[in-house]
Amino acid sequence: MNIRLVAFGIAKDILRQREMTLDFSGQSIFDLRQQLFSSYPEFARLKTISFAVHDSYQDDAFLLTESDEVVLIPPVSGG
Amino acid sequence: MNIRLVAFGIAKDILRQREMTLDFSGQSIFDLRQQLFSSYPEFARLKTISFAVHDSYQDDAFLLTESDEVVLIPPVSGG
Amino acid sequence: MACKIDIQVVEEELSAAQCEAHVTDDGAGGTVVFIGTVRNQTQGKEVKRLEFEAYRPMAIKEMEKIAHHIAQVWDAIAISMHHRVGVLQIQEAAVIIAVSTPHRVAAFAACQYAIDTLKETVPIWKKEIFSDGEIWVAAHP
Amino acid sequence: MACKIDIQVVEEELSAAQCEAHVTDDGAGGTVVFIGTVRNQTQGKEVKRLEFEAYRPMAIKEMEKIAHHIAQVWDAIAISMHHRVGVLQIQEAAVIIAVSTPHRVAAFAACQYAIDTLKETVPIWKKEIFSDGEIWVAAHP
Repeated sequence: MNIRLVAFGIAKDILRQREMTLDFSGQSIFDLRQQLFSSYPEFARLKTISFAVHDSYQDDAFLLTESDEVVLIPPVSGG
Repeated sequence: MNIRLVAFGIAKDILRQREMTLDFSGQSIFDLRQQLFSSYPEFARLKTISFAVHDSYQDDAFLLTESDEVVLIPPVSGG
Repeated sequence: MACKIDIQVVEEELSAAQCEAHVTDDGAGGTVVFIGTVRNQTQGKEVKRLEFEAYRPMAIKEMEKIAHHIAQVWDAIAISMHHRVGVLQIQEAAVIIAVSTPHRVAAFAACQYAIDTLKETVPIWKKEIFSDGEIWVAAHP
Repeated sequence: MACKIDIQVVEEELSAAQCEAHVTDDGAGGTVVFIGTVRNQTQGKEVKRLEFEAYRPMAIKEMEKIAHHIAQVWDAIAISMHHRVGVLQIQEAAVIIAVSTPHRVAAFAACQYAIDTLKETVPIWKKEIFSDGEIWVAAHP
């Protein structure tokens, strides 16, 4: 299925773009994490990488559906 | 000996004046405390009463000398 | 009593006076304000300027969570949280948080909780720009 | 590094902006400001206005002691402590304390120490005026 990715901070630098459509072969956030780590090994070097759907943090068990928009949230550093 | 008293807050209300000369029959701050409590019983009803000489708090053992200026400091409540 | 909440994520220069005005209240005994400014150096290395970016809708949502928690736990009268995004020069304020409460001890605790939690949960990212490169703060272990 | 200290006991309206401007510094990462305002009631009883009086030379000396302690213990960059005296209306600020430090945790601790200690040691007295009388705060047990 296709999902939309939106990336901020260093995640945007790693993807080299703010938004992209990903041909996603898995089901959960866990699967997405694996796919991203495999396609973009730099993600594995980050302290953490979190994911948000519908403006809320979601854990690895969260199941994605076609055309979901997933926001990539590297370690925050506001303030 | 004569000493000068300067009073603030409720201490001024008790003495009914900001400054006065006291005919002091003792030697220490302790003696002054006793004399004031005896002449102005309202002082005994305060939570505390402290004394300052030369802009510093002094304890009961402090010895006064002629023409010292003693500041009466009832419980502070700034801020 | 309802807590007055004012959350902003803006590009413009922040104003402590504006945050303080929001939290002023007849019943307030203490107001604590935190102002986070851009330092001129990180571990001895000179910082030229900073860039902040936010995932705005979620940043506001997470800041609102913090405000509601404060309202409940510390009985706050009013809370103002402003975060700036875009390019910031040294000494400029990146974040201002003001909290007013009936008694002062609660205002200190609430304001400290707000900035500590903001730094952990709110999707905002800071990039430090040096003369010889730039770095996304806290991204790597 | 020398800490910039600004102590004032004045009759005029206080300005948080003035205190904040004093503590602004290139090396500051966090500034915490405490604003103590006049509440509209004490234990449910309506307060009309307040009057503060200070034993000025000693008040300044005791405030300086607090500032020096903060400079030493928390490595503060700058401290501003302003206390107002005279007649104050509800909502007006009686005291403003601003502290800037390289890292924020110290600024919270230092500012809280400053207001806690000021309330214990600085010879300033507050009289609350009600519609049916007045009282020197904290005078009696």
